[in-house]
Amino acid sequence: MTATSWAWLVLLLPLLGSIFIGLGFRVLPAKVAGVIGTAAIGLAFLCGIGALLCLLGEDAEARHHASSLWDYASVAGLNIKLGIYVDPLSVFMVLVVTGVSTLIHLYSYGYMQSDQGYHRFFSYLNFFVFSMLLLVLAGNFVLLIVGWAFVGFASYALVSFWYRRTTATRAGMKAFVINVVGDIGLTLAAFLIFRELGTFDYGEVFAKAPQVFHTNQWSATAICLLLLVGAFAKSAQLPFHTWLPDAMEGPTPVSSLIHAATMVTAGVYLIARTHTLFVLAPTAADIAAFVGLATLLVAGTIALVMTDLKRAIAYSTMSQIGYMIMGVSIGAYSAGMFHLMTHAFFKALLFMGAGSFISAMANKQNIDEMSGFGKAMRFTSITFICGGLALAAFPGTSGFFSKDEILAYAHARGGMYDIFQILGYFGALLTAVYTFRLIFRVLPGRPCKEAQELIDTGHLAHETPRNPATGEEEDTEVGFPGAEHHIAEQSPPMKIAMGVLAFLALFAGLIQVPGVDSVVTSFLEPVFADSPLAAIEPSVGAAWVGLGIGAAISLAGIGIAYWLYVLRPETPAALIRRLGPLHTFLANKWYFDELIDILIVRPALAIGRFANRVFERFVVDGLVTGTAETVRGSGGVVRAVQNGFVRSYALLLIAGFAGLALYFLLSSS
Amino acid sequence: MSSFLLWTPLAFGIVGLFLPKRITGWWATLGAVATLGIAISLALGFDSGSSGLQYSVDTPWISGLGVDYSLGIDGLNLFLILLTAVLWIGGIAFAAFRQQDRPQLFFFLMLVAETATLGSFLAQDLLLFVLFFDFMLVPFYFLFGSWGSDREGGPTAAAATLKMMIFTLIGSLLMLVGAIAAAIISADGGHLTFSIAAIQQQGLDVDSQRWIFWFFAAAFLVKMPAFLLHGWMPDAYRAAPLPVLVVFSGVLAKVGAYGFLRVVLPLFPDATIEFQEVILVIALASILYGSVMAFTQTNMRLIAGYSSVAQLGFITAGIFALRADGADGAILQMVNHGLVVAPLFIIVAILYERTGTEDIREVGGMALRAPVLAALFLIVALATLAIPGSANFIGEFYILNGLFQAKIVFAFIAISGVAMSAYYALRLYQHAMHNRKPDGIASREIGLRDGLVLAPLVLCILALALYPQLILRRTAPTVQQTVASVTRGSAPEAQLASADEKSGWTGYAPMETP
Amino acid sequence: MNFHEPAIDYAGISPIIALTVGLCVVLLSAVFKPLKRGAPALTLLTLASTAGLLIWQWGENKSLVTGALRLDDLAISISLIAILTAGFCVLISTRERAVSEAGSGEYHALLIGSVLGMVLLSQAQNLVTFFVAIETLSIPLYILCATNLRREGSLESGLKYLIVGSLGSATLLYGMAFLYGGTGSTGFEGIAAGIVHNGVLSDPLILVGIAMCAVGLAFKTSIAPFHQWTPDVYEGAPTPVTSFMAVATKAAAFAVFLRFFDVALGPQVSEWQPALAVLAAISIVVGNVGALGQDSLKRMLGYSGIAQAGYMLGGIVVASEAGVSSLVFYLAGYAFMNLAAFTVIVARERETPFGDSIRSVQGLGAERPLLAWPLTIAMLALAGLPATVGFIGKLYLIEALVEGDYTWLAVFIAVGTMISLAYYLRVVAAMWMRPEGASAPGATPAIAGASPEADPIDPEAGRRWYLVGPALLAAAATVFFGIVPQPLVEFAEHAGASLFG
Amino acid sequence: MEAVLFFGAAIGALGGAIGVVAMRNPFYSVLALIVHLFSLAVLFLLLTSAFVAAAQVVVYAGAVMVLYVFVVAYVGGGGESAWEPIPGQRFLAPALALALFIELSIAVLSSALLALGTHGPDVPAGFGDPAAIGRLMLEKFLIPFEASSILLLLAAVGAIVLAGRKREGEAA
Amino acid sequence: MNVEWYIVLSALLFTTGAVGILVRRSPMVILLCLELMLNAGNLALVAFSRMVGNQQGQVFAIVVMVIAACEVVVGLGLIVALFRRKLPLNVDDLRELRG
Repeated sequence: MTATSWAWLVLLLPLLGSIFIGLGFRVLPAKVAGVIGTAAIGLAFLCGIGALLCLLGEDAEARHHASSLWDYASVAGLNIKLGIYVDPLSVFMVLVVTGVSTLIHLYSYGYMQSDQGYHRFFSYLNFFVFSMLLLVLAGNFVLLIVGWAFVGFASYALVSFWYRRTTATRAGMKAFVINVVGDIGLTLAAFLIFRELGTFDYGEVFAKAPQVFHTNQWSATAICLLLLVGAFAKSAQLPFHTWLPDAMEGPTPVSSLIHAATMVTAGVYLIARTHTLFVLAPTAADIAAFVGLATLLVAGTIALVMTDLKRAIAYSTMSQIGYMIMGVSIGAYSAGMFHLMTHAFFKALLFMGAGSFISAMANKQNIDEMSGFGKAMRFTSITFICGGLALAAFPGTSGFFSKDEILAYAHARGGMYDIFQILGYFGALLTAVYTFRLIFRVLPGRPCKEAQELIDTGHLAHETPRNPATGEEEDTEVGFPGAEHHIAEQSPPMKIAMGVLAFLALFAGLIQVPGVDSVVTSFLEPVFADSPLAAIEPSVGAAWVGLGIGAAISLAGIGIAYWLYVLRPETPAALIRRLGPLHTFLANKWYFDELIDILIVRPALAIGRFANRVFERFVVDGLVTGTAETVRGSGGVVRAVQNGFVRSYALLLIAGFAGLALYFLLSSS
Repeated sequence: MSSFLLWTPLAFGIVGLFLPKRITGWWATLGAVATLGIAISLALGFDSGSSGLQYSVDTPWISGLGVDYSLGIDGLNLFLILLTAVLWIGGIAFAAFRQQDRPQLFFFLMLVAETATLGSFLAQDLLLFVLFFDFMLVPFYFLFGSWGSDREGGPTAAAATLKMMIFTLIGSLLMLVGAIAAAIISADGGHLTFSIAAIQQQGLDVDSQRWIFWFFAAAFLVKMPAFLLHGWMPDAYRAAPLPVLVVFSGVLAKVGAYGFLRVVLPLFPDATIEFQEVILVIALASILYGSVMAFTQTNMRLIAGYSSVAQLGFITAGIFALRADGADGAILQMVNHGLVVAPLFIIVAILYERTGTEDIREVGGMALRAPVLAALFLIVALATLAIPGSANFIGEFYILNGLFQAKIVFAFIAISGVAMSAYYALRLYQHAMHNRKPDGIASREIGLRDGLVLAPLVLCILALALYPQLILRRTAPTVQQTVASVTRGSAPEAQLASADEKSGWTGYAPMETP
Repeated sequence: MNFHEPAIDYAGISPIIALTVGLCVVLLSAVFKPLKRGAPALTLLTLASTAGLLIWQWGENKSLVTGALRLDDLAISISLIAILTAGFCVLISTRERAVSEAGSGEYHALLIGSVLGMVLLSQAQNLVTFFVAIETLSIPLYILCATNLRREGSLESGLKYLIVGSLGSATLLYGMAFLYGGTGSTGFEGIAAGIVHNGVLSDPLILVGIAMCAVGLAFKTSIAPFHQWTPDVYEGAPTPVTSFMAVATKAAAFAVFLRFFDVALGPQVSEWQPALAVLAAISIVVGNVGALGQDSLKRMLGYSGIAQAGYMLGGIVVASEAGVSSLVFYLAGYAFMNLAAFTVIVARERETPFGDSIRSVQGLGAERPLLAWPLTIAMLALAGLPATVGFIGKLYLIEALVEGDYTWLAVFIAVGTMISLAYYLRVVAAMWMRPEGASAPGATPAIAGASPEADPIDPEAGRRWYLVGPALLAAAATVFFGIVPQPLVEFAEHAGASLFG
Repeated sequence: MEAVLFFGAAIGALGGAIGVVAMRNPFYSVLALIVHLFSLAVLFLLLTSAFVAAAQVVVYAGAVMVLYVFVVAYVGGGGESAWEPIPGQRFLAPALALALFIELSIAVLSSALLALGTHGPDVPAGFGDPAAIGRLMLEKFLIPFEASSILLLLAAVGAIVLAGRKREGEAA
Repeated sequence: MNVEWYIVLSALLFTTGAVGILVRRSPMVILLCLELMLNAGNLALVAFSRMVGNQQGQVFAIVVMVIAACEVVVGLGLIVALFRRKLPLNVDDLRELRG
C-alpha cells in the first residue's frame, strides 16, 4: 500500500458513508446511520495514519506523490486529471480533519439523537468530510476549486439544516454566496496561472513558477491576490467574514466541525500550499498578513461584547484564524499549521460545551440569561474551562505554545514584522479577556432557572423552542431538537469526545516545545524546504522570552476578566454606559453587514427592479409591440384607401399609370 | 444510418395517429426510446479520433436548385443529437403519464418536432439546415398554441405563440436569403451547391461575408434568445405546456448556438473575427441581464427561462472566444444546460400539480414530506449554478478560460454571472423546498412514474459530473478544426501552452495510478 | 389579289379547337333538355381532353398560324395550370347557388370561354392575339363574378371588375398602339427587332408604350398600385369563381407578362427592370399589411394574392431563365395552396351561417379534421413554411433574384413573409386553438356570407366528396411537392428553357 | 382642304367626347357619343382606311348605339347629383388627366421617330380597302378574328345570363 | 396633315375618357367613357398604321371595335341586372365591398 492508495481510501470512505446513509435513509435505523457515519470517518483517520507511516517510511525529499484516476477534462491543452497530491502538508491536514471529525461525529451521535433529520445530518456531515479531504488532497487547482466549492455547499446544507428556520436558510444562502465569490477568486487565479504557466497541476505550477516569475511580478501578485480572495472568503477574514457569525444558525456540532475546526482553516492551508507563489509575490503575502492581523483585532473586539454564546465563540474563531493567516503569510508555515491543529482541538471543544449549555437552556443562547452551570453541568464545565484555558493561551496549554510560536517568528523575521508580534500580543490579551468573560458569566454564580431545574430534577428545561434571533416558534417537525430533548452530558459518546479533546487541548502543545521538540516543524519541513523564509527561526532563547511575555499577558487577561465579571459584576454595565458609542459600534460588529448591504445588495436589487419594471417592459417589449403597431397601422392605411368607391380605384390606377409613365419618360434618353 | 435516426420519430408519430387514445402516449415513448437506441448505437460506433463527418449521407434532393439531402455526424453534433433523443423521452414520457386532450395529435406533433430538431442537427447541406431550422417551429407552434395555457391579464396562448413564431422566423427567413446568397456568391457562376463543406472550401469575399454573417447571426441570436431579442420568451414560456417546454428550452435554444459553430465560423471566418467583440458584448449583456432578471422573477418558469438566456450567453461567449477550449466548453455546456433545464421544468410541473401555483412566493417547505424530490431538485439546482464538480462547471470553466485567454476583460465581467447564478438557482430551490410551508399546499413525495422520468436525467447529470471527458474527448478534434478554420489554422495559444511538458521539477513524481 | 390560305398546324392548335368545340357543346347542353344536367361532366371532359392534347404537345416549340401563337412549354405549363384550376372550379361549383342562377350550361360555357382566353393568352405572340385573348379571358369573368344575381355583392363586384378592368384594357390597348407605331409591327419578335433597328431604342414613345402595357398587365396580375379591384372582386364573386380567378387569371397574365416583356421588350430590359422591381416591392408591402386583421377569408386571400403577385413579379424582374422557371414553379404551387384554401371556404360557406368570415372555421380542427388539415396546410404553405411547396417556391424565387442581383427584393420577400405569418396563422389558430377572445373575428357582421341573402345552408357540405376530395387532393399535392419538388422543378425548368433556351 | 376636314372632324370628335363627359343626362351623352363616332369615321377616312371608317359607322352607330338607346330608355337615364362623396376626387381627376395628357404628348412630340412628323409614306391604291383588310384578317390575323367571334358569342351569352328573364323552375 | 396631330388628338380623347370615368357616377356614362378611350386607341392605331404604311393597325382597330361592343353588351347587361334588383344606378352607392 503506497501513501497515495491510502489517500484514495481516505477520500473514498467518507464519500461511501455519505452515499450509503443518504440512500438508506428509509431503511437504516437511526443509530446504525450514526455508527456508519462515525465509523467511516474513523476508518478514514486510520487510513490517514497509514499514509503518514508510508511517508515517514521514505526519506524526506521523496515524501510527495501524485496519483490520478482518469482524465477528468483534458482537451485543448487544459490537462485536468482527477488527481491527488500527497505530501506531509496534505497528510497533516488529513489527520487533523479526520481526527477532529471523528470526535465530532461521536459527539453528534449523542447530541443529535432526538433529531428527526438524523440520517440527513450524518449524510451531509460525511459529505463535508469528504469534500474537506478532497480540498486538502487535490492534486491540481481545478480539483482544489471543486473541494473548495463542495465544502461551501456542505456548510450551506448544514447551516440551513433546520430548513424551516427562515434565519437558518438566510444564513445558509449568505454563507454560500460569499463562498461562491471566493470560488470565483480561485477560478480567476487558476485562469491566470494557466495563462502564465500553461498548467493547473500543482507539481508543474510550483516547478515552473520560480523560473517564470521574477519577484513581485504583477502577474504573480495578481495570482496571489486572487487566491487570497478565495482564502479570505473561506476563512472569514475581512471583509468576507460576515457569513461566519450567521452560520451559527446551524446545529452546534456543525459549528464546531466546519466553522471552527476544519473548513474555515482552509484558507490557511491554501496559503501554505501555494507558499511558493507567495514567496514570489511578497507584497501579496504582506497584504495577507495585515488582513489577518486586522481580522484578529476586529474580531477580538467584537467578541468582547457579544452576548450570544455561539456568536462570541465564532468571532474568537475569526481572530484565531487571523493568527494563522498572519503566520503562514509571513513565513511561519509550520507554526501556522501547528496553531491550526491546536485551535481545531480547543475550539471544537468549546463549541461542544456551548452546545451542551445551549441545549440545557432550551436553545437560548444569550449569556446574560445563563449562570451557575458550574454546579449544574460539572463535566461540561470542566472541559469548557480546559478549552478556555487553551484558547486564552494559559501557560502550558496547546494554544500557549502554538500562538506564541507565530509571534516569536514574527519577531525573528524582524523589521516591519515586529508590528505583528506587538499587536499579536494585544490580540492575545483580548482573547484571554473575552474567553474568560464567557466562562465567568456562564459557570459560577447563582444557577439560573434552567440550571436550577437541571440540578433539582436532572432534567433539561422544557420549553417550546423559539428562534433566538426572531423569537418565532421553531418548527420541530423538521427535527429541530424539540421538547423531548434530553441530552446534555448524559450521553457517553459526547463525554468521550469532549474528554479526548479536553486532553488534547491541554497537552497537544507539548509536541512542539521550543528547544525541546518540534514534531510538526520537522514533519512539515520538506514541504516548505523551497521557501527561503522557512529557514528563519527564532533562537530558543528568544522563543522562551516570547513565551514568558505570552504567559504574562494571558494571566493578565484572565485576571481582568475575573475582576470585571466576578469581583465587580456591576462594572461592565458601568463601562458600557461610559463608552456607549464604542459599545454600540462593537455590538453592531463594526457595521460590516450594513456596509455590504448598502454597497452590494441594495444596488443589485435596484438594478433588478429597474430591469424588470422599466427595461423589460418599455425597451424589450416596446421593440416588439412598436413594430407590430406600425405594421398594423399601415394596414389601416391600406384598408382606408380601399374605400369601396370604384371611381377612386380608377383614380389610383390612373395615378399609378401617370407615375409609371413619368418614370419611363425620365429614364428615356 | 443517420437517415434512419432522422426519420424514426416521424414514422412512429404517423403510426401513432391511428392508434387508440390510451396507448398513443406509450407508443410515442417507445418511438423516442427507439430513437435514443439508434442514437446510442451511432455514438458507440463513433470514431472519436477523427474530426471529419461520419455516417454521412449525401444524395441530390432538388438537383435543379443544387440542394442535397446530406446528413452527417461529427464532434459538433454527436452529443446534441444524444441530448435531443434523451430529452424527448423525458418530455414525451412525462406527458404520457398525464391526460392530454387529442393525444394522438399531441404526440404526433412531439415526434415531428423531434425529427425536425434532429434534422437541423444532422443537416450538412446549408439549405437543408435552414429548412429544418424553420420547420422546427411549426410543431411547436401547434403544441404551444393548442395545449398551452392562456394567462389572466396576459396574451392568450395563441397570441403568445404567434409572437414567438413571427419573432423567430424573422431571423430564419433572413437566414434563408443569406444561405442562398452564400451559395450563389461562393459558386460564382459555377455549379451551384449548398453543401456546407463545398461552400467553405470555395470561400466568400469579405464584403458578402459581412452582411450574410448578420443574417445568420440574427436567426441564431433570436432563437437562443439573446439579450434584446428575447422579447418573445417570457410570454411563450408562460403559455407553453410544461412537457413541451422541457424539450423546447432544453434543445431548441442550442440549435442557435450550434448554428454558429456549424455554419458561421466555417463559412464567414473573416466576418467572425471582425465582429467577435460585437457578439461578445451581446453575449455578456445576455449573461448579466439574464441573471439579473432571473433573480428578480417570481415565476419559476421565467426564472428558468431567464437563466437559459444567461447560459446561452455563456455558450455564445465560449464560441466567440475563438479558441478550442472555449468552443469545447460551449458544446459541453449546451449538453449540460439541456440536461439541467429539462428536469427543472419537470420539477416545476410536479410542484404545480401539488401547489397549483408557479409563483415561488406561494410555495415552500416541500422538502419534509418529499425528501427524494428535494434531493433530485437539489442536485439539479446545484448543477444549474454550475457548482464546481458538476459538468456544468467544467463547461463554464472551459468557456471562461477560453474567454480569459482571448479577451481577459470580457472574462472578468462574464464571471460575475456565475455568482448571480448561484443566488437565483439556490433561491429557486429554497423557496420551493425550504422555509415555512404555506397552508393549503400538498407536500407529496414524487410519484414513482415521475421518478422514472426525472431520475435518469439526474443520473445523466451525475455521470457527466464524474466524467465530462466523455464529451470533451469526442468533440475536441472537430472543434479544433472548426476554430482553426477561423484562426486560419494557427493553433490557439492553448496548444502552445501545453506544448512544453512537465519540466523536470525533482519534487514531482510522475503520475501513478493505483 | 387572290387569297393564300395560311398554313395551319392543326396538331398545334388542337387544344384550342378542343376547347372551342367543348364550349359549343356545353352551350348546347343548356338548351337540350336531355343534356341539362350533363354540363359539368361535359366541361370536365373538355378540359381533360384539352389537357391531354396539351401534354401530347409537350416539348414542342413552334409558332402557329402565321406567328399569331407560339406553342412552347411555357404556354403548355401555364395552360395546364389554368385547366387544372378550372377543373377544381367545376367540381366545387356543384350545387353552387351561382350555377343555378346563371344556368348550368351558360355558367360552364363561360368558364370554358375564359379558359380558352387563358390558353390563347399563354401562347399569344402578337399584339392582336394578346389583346383579344386577354379580353376573352376577362369578359366571361366579369359575367361569372356577377352570376350570383341575388347577392348585391356579386353584381357590385362584377360591375367594379368590368369598369376598372376595361380601364386597364384601354390603357393596355393604347400602349400597344404606341409600340405598334414605334416599331411598325404587331408581332413580338417584330417589335423587338423594330425597337433595335428603327433607332427607337429607349425612345419616349416606346417607353411610355411599355409603361402603359405594364399598367395593363399589372392590373390583371393585381400588382399594387393597380390592385384595388382584387379584394372587392374576390370577396364579392361566388367563391368557386374567385378560386378560378385567383389562380388561373394570375397564371395566364403572368405567362403573357413573361413572354411580352422578355421577348418583345427584351431590348429595353434595363429600363423596365427597376420599375417592375419597385412595383413588386410596393405590392409585397401593400398586400401583406392590407391582409392583416381581415375577417373575411376571401378578402384576406385577395390581399395575400396581391402580396404573392409581388413575390412572383420578382421572377419577371430578373429577366432570366431561372426567373421564368421559378415563376412557373411558384404559380404551380400557388395553384395547389389556393385551391385547397378556397375549397374549404366553399364548404364552410355552405354549412355555416357565417359565410366566409374567419368565424366560419373556428374549431374546425375538432369539428371537421378533413377540412381543417387542407386549410392548415394551405395557410402554412402560403406562409412559405418548410415541408410545403410554398417554401420551395420562395426558395426558387429568392435564388433567381439573388442570381439576378436583386437581393434587396429577396429581403423584401423575406420581410413580407414575416408579416404574412400574422394573418395566415390567425386562421390556423382559429381552427386549432382557443378563440382569441377580445379580437373575436366576425365582430363586424361577416360581410359577404351573413348578409340577408345568405346562401342556403347545406349542413352536410363538409362531407361532400366533391368538396372534401379536391381539398385533400390539393393539400396532398402541396405537401408532396414540398417534399419531392424535383418533378415540379423539372416541369418549371422546361418552361424556362423554352423561352430562353 | 385636308387640314380643314381634319380640324373639323377633330373638333367634332373632341366636342362629342366632352359632351359625353359633361352631359348630366345619359341620353344626351349617348347622342354626343354618336357625334364623336361619326367624326372619328371622317378621321379614319382621312387616314385612308375606308373599311375601318365603314365598320365604325356600321358597328357603332348602327348597332351599339341602338343598344344604348334602348337600355337608357329602359332604365330611364336620371341625372346624377353634383355632390362629390369622395374627398379630393374632383380636384385630383382633372389634374391627373392633364398630367397624363402632357406625358403622352411629350412622348409623342419628343420622340426621335421622324415618321411622326410626316404625312406617312405614299401607299398603293387599295390601302385599307375591304379586300386588303379581309385578306389580312383571314391570313395573318385568323386566330384573333376567330377568337373575337367566340368572344362575341360569350358576350351574348353573358348578356342573356345577366339581363335575361329568369326561366321557370329556377328559384325566383 | 402630320401623324403627330392625330396622335395628340387621340391622347386628348383618351384623357377625356379617363376624366369621364373618374367624375361620372352613372354606370352607363362610364361605359360611354370607356368607349371613348377605346376609340382613342383605335384612332392611334389607324394613324400609326398609316404612318408605318401597313394595315395591321387597321385590322387591330376593327378587332378592338368588336371587343368594345362585347364590353358594352356585358356592361349594359349588368346595368339591367342591377336595375332589376332595384339597385341605384350610381356606382358610388355600390360600396358594400370595401376595407
